[in-house]
Amino acid sequence: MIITLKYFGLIADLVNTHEEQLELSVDNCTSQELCDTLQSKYPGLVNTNFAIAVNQLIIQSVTPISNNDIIALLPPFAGG
Amino acid sequence: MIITLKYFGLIADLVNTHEEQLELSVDNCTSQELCDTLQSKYPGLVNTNFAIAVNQLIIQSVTPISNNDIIALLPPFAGG
Amino acid sequence: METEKKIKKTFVQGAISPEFIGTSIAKHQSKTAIGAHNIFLGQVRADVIEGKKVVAIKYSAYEEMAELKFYEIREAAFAKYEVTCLHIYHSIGTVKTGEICLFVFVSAPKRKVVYEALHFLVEEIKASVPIFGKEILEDDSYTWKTNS
Amino acid sequence: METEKKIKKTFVQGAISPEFIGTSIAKHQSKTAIGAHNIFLGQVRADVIEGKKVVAIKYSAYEEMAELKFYEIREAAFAKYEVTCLHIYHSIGTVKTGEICLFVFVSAPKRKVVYEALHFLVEEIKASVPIFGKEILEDDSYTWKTNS
Repeated sequence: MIITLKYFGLIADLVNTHEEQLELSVDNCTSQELCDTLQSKYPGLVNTNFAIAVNQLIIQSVTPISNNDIIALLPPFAGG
Repeated sequence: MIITLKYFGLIADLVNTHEEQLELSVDNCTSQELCDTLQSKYPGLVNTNFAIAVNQLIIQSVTPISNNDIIALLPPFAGG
Repeated sequence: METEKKIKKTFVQGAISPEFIGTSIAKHQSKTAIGAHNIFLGQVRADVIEGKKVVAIKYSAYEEMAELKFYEIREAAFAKYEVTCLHIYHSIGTVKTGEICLFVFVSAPKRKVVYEALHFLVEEIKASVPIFGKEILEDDSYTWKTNS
Repeated sequence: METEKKIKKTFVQGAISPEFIGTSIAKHQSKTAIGAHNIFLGQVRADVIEGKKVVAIKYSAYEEMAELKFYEIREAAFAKYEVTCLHIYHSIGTVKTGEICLFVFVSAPKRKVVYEALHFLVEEIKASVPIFGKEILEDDSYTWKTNS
């Protein structure tokens, strides 16, 4: 499957990009598995606090990820 | 003694003036006695709700009135 | 922290214009310790009273006592809340429906205190300042407004 | 009661000017059912971080998600509170210290509800809209701001 990853703020600094496509050799996975994959790829994410949005909805627990999903890694908000 | 009376809003309508001097044949009196005097003079005040300020302070209970005091009859406030 | 406590006249003749409010906001841009502003505006409503529409309110006041009260309320707010500055303007004279008659402006480094201070100020102004409002109706008759 | 629920863009490029706020207030003078307005303004503070002064915040956002969140927050406020209208504007891009980055504007016939609705809106915006702030320091280094 192919998913789109979006990175913002501090997270974009850590991974050094704002967006990328990721091709995974599985048909689906969980948000937890995706996180593990990303933390292997970007060690800077390991001790960093971020929320995950799947298709613009923030997930509160482990969530299935499917082909074409858009996953955003969101550092703490600073609006206002 | 001589006192100054100030009337505002609805009260000024009822007594048909904004200010007057009142000469009383006593050297001092209470706010209650003054109210009785004013209600005799202006029957419209009898069933009307107002606060009394003596020298710009609203009185909460019966208060002595002396020569040269400024007494204001204040209908309900409508600021804002 | 910079504070502003000088006694200022609160009453302004007639309506408070949106431009005046904009200018007042602009004046705070040099105060860079401020992080939050909270503004309350009172606007004259076209209420219908016994079938007749309100077209304006003519405000009068026991002015000396009202300015004293405004001063006391301002001082009480500065004592109670850590605000950088606060401003109160109230109309005297005629304000038409849709126009602004009260402008209360509170500023502080952080937002929590501005909500509380603004609420305090507006409620105190309504409850304790001797201001009177003659609601002018469309047929030129009038009634006396009272705060609820 | 007249309500305004159309989806509007919330983000504005750069600082929100005091003139824009004044104009926004002026537009409400034709809405004569309104008796009370409450406005919150966020202003960029010149905080000192590790000895260096903040000179600006550069705001970025997950814009599609943020506009959706703003829409949801607006709808929630209309459902919860009897307000006549409400408006939210937030800066994107660079806002210098002393300039305004957030403008929330609530109007209703009576005042009680405007305090509550404004407080709800501001807290929701701070907590749930994916906006990020890069605090630019005087030596051109930066830190990432987080809401408290």
